[in-house]
Amino acid sequence: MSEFVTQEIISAGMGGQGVLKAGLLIAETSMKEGYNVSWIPSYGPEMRGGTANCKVVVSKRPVGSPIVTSPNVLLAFNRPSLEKFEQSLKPGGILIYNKSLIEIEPKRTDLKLVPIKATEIADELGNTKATNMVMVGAYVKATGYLNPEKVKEEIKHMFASKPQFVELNIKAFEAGYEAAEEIK
Amino acid sequence: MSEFVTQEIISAGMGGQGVLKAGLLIAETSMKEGYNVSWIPSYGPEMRGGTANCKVVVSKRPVGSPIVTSPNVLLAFNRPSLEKFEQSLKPGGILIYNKSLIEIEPKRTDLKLVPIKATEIADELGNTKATNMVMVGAYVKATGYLNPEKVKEEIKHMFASKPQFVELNIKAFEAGYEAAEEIK
Amino acid sequence: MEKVMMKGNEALAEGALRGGCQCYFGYPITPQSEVAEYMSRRMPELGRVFLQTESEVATINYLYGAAGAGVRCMTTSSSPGISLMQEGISYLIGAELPCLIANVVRGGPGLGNIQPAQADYWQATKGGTHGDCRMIVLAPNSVQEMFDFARDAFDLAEKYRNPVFILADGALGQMMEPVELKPFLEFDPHKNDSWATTGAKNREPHVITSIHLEPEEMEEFNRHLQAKYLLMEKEEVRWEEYQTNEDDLDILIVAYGIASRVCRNAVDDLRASGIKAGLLRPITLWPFPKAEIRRFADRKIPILVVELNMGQMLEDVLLAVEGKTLVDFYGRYAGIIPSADEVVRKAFDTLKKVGK
Amino acid sequence: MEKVMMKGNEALAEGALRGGCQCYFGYPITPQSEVAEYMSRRMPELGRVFLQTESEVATINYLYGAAGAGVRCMTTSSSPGISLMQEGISYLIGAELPCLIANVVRGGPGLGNIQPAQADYWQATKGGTHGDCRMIVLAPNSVQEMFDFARDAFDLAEKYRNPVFILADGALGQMMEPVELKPFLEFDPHKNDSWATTGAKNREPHVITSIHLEPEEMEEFNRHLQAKYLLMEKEEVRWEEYQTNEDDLDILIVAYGIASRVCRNAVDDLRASGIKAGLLRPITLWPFPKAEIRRFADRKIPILVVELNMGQMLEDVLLAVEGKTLVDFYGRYAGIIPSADEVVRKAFDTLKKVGK
Amino acid sequence: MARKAFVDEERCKECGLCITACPKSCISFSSKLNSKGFHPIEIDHEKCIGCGFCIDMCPDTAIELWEVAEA
Amino acid sequence: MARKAFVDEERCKECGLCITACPKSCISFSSKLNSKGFHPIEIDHEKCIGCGFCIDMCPDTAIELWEVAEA
Amino acid sequence: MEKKKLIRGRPDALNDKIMHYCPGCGHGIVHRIVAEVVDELGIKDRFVGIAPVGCSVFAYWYFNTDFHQAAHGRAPAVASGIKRARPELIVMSYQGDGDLAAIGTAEIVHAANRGENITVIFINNAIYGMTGGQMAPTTLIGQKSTTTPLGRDPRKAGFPIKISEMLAVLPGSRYIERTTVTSPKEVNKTKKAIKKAFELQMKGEGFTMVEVLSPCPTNWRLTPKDALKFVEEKMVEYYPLGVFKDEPVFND
Amino acid sequence: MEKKKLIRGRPDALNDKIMHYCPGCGHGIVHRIVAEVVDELGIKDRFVGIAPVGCSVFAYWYFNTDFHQAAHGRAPAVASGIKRARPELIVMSYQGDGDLAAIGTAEIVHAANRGENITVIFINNAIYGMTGGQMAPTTLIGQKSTTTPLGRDPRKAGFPIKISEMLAVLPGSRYIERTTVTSPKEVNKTKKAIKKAFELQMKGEGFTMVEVLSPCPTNWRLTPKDALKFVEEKMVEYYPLGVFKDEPVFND
Ligand SMILES: Cc1ncc(C[n+]2csc(CCOP(=O)(O)OP(=O)(O)O)c2C)c(N)n1
Ligand SMILES: Cc1ncc(C[n+]2csc(CCOP(=O)(O)OP(=O)(O)O)c2C)c(N)n1
Ligand code: SF4
Ligand code: SF4
Ligand code: SF4
Ligand code: SF4
Ligand code: SF4
Ligand code: SF4
Ligand SMILES: [Mg+2]
Ligand SMILES: [Mg+2]
Repeated sequence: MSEFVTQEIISAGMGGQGVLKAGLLIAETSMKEGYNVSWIPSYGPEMRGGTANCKVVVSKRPVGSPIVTSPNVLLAFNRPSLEKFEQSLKPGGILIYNKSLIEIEPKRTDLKLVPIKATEIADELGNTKATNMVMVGAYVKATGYLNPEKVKEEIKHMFASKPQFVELNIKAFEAGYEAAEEIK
Repeated sequence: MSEFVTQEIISAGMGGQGVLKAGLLIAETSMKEGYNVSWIPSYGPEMRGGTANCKVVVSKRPVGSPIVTSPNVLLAFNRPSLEKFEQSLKPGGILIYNKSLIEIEPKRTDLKLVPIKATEIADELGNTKATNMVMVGAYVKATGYLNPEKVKEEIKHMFASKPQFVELNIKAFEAGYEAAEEIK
Repeated sequence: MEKVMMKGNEALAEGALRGGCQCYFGYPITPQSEVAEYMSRRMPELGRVFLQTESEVATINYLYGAAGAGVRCMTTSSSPGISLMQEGISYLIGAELPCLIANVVRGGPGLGNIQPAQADYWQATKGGTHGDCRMIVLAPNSVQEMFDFARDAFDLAEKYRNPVFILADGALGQMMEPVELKPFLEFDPHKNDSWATTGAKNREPHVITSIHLEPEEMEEFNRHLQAKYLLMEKEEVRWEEYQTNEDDLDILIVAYGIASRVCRNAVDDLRASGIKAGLLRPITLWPFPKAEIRRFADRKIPILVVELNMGQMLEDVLLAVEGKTLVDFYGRYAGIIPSADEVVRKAFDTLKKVGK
Repeated sequence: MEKVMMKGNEALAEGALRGGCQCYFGYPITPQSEVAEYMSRRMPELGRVFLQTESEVATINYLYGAAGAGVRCMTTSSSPGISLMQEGISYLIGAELPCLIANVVRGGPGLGNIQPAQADYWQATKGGTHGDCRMIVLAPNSVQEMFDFARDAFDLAEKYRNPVFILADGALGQMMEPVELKPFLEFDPHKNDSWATTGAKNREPHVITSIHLEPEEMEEFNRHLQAKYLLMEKEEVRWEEYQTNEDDLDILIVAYGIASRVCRNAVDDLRASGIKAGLLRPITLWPFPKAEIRRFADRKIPILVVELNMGQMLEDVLLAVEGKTLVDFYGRYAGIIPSADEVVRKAFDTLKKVGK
Repeated sequence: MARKAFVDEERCKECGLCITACPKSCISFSSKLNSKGFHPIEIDHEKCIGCGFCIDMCPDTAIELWEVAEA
Repeated sequence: MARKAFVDEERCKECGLCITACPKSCISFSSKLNSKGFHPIEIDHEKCIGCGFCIDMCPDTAIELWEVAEA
Repeated sequence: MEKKKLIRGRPDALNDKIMHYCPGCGHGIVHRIVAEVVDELGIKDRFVGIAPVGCSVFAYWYFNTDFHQAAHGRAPAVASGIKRARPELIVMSYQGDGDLAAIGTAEIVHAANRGENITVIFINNAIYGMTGGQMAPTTLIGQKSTTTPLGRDPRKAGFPIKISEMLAVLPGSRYIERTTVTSPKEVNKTKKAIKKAFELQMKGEGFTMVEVLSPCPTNWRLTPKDALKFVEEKMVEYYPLGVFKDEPVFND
Repeated sequence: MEKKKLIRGRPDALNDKIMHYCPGCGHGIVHRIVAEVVDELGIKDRFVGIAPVGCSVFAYWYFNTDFHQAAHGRAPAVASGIKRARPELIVMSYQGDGDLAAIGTAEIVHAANRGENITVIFINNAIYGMTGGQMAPTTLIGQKSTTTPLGRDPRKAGFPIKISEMLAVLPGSRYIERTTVTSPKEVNKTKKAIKKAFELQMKGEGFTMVEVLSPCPTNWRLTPKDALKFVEEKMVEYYPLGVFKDEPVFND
């Protein structure tokens, strides 16, 4: 595992892509692992355009503002999200982006890039809806501070009321984990 | 004329007896004579009982509070007014009361009394409504600081839009002036 | 000019008329209903608009519409009614609309009573509504000033594109005093055409709004408001002093509105008994004459604040004084105006505290 | 106890439930609609009352009725909605009715925006409504405190027969954080029977009212309220300190709510760069921890106040400090939360002003 | 036994609504003054039939209906 | 001369209300994506009779009716 | 004449304080009617009245029941708050026409529309009594008031509003009747209506309201007798008496 | 195909900004209709629209006319304020159902009752759109929303309110019609109604309102197509279309 740095994450995409849940899964697992965490969604008429995002902070010290304006990690689920948030990433930040829906290349050259064909991978597993788990898998691999087994446990919790989806989501998570590179 | 002292007057009676106008006439004349004056009516649901009163201040210095709680002059037009305000008069204060409607005697012994059969006098002049002018006449005589001629001028102004009442009211004023004693 | 006896509420109304008020909107409430009653007669005479509305919540929004259309307009109410206008006041400030609002304060809290009080000071000067809102708050202390301030309010409001607030009280509203009725004001009725909703004829559309969804934009707008507020603080502070010309004043009384009149007499009475007393009367409660009070604090002159409340302007005095001198307080609540005697007694008390 | 991730708005709702809230009345408004949405599910489950009302003006009066009937009840809203409740809040205080009101503040003025802000501080702590009105104002800074304060609010409200006010902000309402859900509170449901409108069975009628026409009576009642306020000031001040245990602190930051969290990190960062910084967080904004701040002023420690407004709590700090030390201010407006870095930079600025 | 209306003079405010309602015209204002300064009504018990219409109209619950011993 | 409907692809939000309204079933979603991420409609100009019903229904004024030079 | 037995006196639900209303005011009559109904239904000990802002602000001075004074216009919200908190109580919202038909329009409409199980006694005296005779929403066309010195002109000040007719349209209103108090006969109709309203509330049937056309001699500047005539001749003409709604609301 | 001449495009009264409304939202349709009417009547340069609080809060982003954004529910008061100040303007109050039928009830009732010479466009989508789908006063019985998670139960949450029917009772309302936008035919009826309303305002005839039953696919959680079906099948059943009032108000 690499040295932990405070995670200030933006997870962004279209409504329905599960961007909020992706963020929440990261936050919940991190909480259980003893980190201080916060999660906050975009809210209000921001949603009208069909876009959604959430901000997650994972930190060893108490979380200050939950609102992230300069993330060090961006999970971009689609092209408008990449375009909207790329510039706000901290220099050296991690950009995890859904190659399946984003045909363009990131403009910034000072970022650590984690392209991942999240939608395609999810599709292959049989359900586009699991795209977000693929993205989380990539996140966990890239950042390296979370034990993937703990994330899977958390997925079980999260889908406790819909057990039929547990396996799919765990598989998606694993696939994302596999497909991505750890950032050093 | 006696030495002027700041006049803090309550004029009180039934709605319709002209208590507000009595106070206003004193205030207006005093203003024209160069005094600082204020006038304030009772207002709001206080009126419901059919009673009305106003407070007038006439002073050589600027008027502070227009609200008089301890008057040095009370014009009591009827018995409830006498009963309500007698106790609040300053020791040595002047109590001008309408003998026609007040059969009881004032309780206080430290006051200067000016009983006047105001309603009867007005009736004799042909109009009960002029009771208030009789009371003002008594006031002007009792306090001695106003020139009665100026008051009559002011009455002319006051009834400018109803000239038919001017004479009656002047007569009532004069009768009140005659009937009362100057306080020394 | 000749003076006439007039009620404070009526003087306020006549002053506003003569200041160019084109629309009056209001809802009855004691002790200020005479304003509406007076307007219901006078406005139609002048071919202007009088409308009795369905409520105070609605009233402030009629005002919002008329002010947005660029005409001089006003409303008046009393404490509970003004509380109901708070959302609307924030909108007026947020949309930068000039207009006149007057509160003829009565006793609270709740339905309270209908007698004079000063317990809405904070509401008017700071925290009445949401957001960082400021208005010039004028506090008349005579029927003459009810007339004068109402007449002047619109120019002031248009200068800053911000509502102007008159904070009076039941006594000032109900009492009659001699007033000199100054003539109708001259002003440019097209002054607001550059932004008002007059119809987009041969120009870009005008929009009156207070919403700025983007935080950056909203912050920017707030900075713009703050700049206006700072300008008002610089340019609009008004106050009056009485018997303060001595260097070694024994005591300074600070009071506004109806209380300041009693205190003026108290100053005379104190001087009659050998105390060098002075009075400072804030006329604008916001912006507050902070520097002026500070002058006395710097000279270590003890200060007695007199209000018809539990001590609201008191805090502004304390903020001005910054601990540099003793500040004492005398308050009567909810309908009671102290006598000059009471104030004198209290002043002796205060003097004792500083060992005089 | 296990912690769960929960939204601030939901934690507030669940906390209130567990504090015995029997009736919730509310009207949707961002960023607090989740409170109502949560209550619309949970209250019927528990056989309690959820009612979406026609407006905020009405809401506060539903509350007034239910509180008068002696049951634990609450409402929540956000800035413009709270402004509409001001008349009703004065009535609740004037009739001495316990209940809970929460404001999840958004940016203003006017319609403003829906992001976190702290510009309703004055409205909550001083001047929101007419009359001399005071409420205990609790300022949570975490989702846990949203839960805790809501749960405790009713006991506090009933102790004084006065509304309790929670002043949060859009970020606290919308964010999720781990929360420990404490159990349902035990309390005496008949505690209010001695004055509430429960039906005059075998007793004299109870009357809930706030009108006292006679000024003497009204003043007397205000003195009674003032005595309560003084007691609250004595007993209910709450605050929290962080890294303040050194005698020779270089700087004290004062901040509440969401801003205090950023400032806590700033304190850490300042200490990392060798500055002995500390944080004082007022938890009750009224009564304000005046004496506690004064302690630092007496030691001449410079103070930096950080708020999401133009400087409102700032005045309470200045009142506490009475000129005894430098007080500096950093504010962001209407939806913007500063970063810890910004605060650190500003703190260095402040230190420069005192020559450090 | 008969029923008759009786007035509580202190409560009467001289509004006269009872007078308009009385089918027997047995109510009139007296020349007395009560402590509030009103002339209370008086009822002619000879004519009163105890119908209670006056009570229906009285805004001040100043009238009661009693069973009385026949004269 | 004939009248035909034309879509402004950038304005189209893929709601499909025009499709329900078209009497000639000449509207369908294209496989393109506009910059907002929507699949704009495409109009079969062969079938279009220029009735304008699609315009009536379009919430986004994405359709215009033009007189065109006959093919 | 020797009094033997009291046949009819002041109802139990009223105490013996002398009311502050003006001579000949309708409020006094309606207070007594309500109190008689409360007595007859035996609900004094589970009754809560809401006093509005208006001349009847002090209604609680006179009733031997619990009372809650409400902010101007908000009585239906206060009443609903109480009813929701304690459904076992019988709740009356007593309101004037300024209170109910102007500032309180939203609250009365929504209480009615919700079928809130409360009873409203609506005193329509076509004027703002307490504040000294300003125009009410119900002031008749041409009627003078202190804010319509030349008489109400609908072009400027709108029309007299017909509240009962309006609320009757709403699905939640259970029973709405307009009555008056101009004669013993009308008083008794009013009483019947009020009794029916409370009975329906006791059965949980929804929103009930009785609008009473009521004299305000003081602000109409008429004698009490002439004030009754004004009601009979002018008000009833514009505001017809009768039942505007009497239909079950809930089918559950 | 070569474009020769524009027969019908975006009306002049609309600018070319892309609206922020969700796909298939009725607001967009009605905006266009209003703009077309404004064009046809040639009143663009003396028109003022009032934008409410609701999804259409930013209506002014799209119109080439003056606009005034109003506080939630108060648009009729703002509109009246403008109209009284400048009677020569043509004033439209554009409002949602939360805005008009909940918080703004008093203001709409009194504008109608006064015969205020303004036109109200009332977008009834049976939901609070902007705030994320809470119950509106117009939400149908059984309809789910975020504050009626089990569907609206009138016993607790009251009945869907019929505003047009209610306002039609008031003497000041000049013209009130309910329409919808579910098909080109209905769209054109809506347009005719709106045009008539403005024409009446231009003649000074009093209060006019067109209530438009309008889809909110997002908060109904339906596709735009199914949302239209919901309007046609469910809403129209409870809220019948048609003219509820068309009568002269003033006889002077
Ligand atoms: C918010 C608010 N606005 C206005 C008032 C002033 N006010 C008191 S009573 C009243 C009107 C009373 O008229 P109505 O409801 O018809 O009752 P009535 O006195 O005629 O019985 C008004 C406007 C108030 N107390 N509170
Ligand atoms: C005083 C106030 N209360 C509440 C809100 C929050 N709010 C914004 S829009 C809205 C409801 C909008 O619903 P509707 O009027 O039906 O319009 P739609 O969005 O459905 O078009 C509410 C409650 C507010 N901005 N101001
Ligand atoms: S009881 Fe009947 S008859 Fe007797 S006084 Fe009364 S109204 Fe007249
Ligand atoms: S109705 Fe009552 S108050 Fe009026 S005159 Fe008759 S007894 Fe007296
Ligand atoms: S103009 Fe008519 S036929 Fe052509 S696409 Fe549109 S609806 Fe279809
Ligand atoms: S109606 Fe308009 S926005 Fe919708 S699909 Fe058709 S062209 Fe696109
Ligand atoms: S003012 Fe009118 S309503 Fe009020 S008490 Fe007097 S008569 Fe009755
Ligand atoms: S939420 Fe509903 S009303 Fe609002 S823009 Fe979207 S579809 Fe339209
Ligand atoms: Mg009335
Ligand atoms: Mg809606």
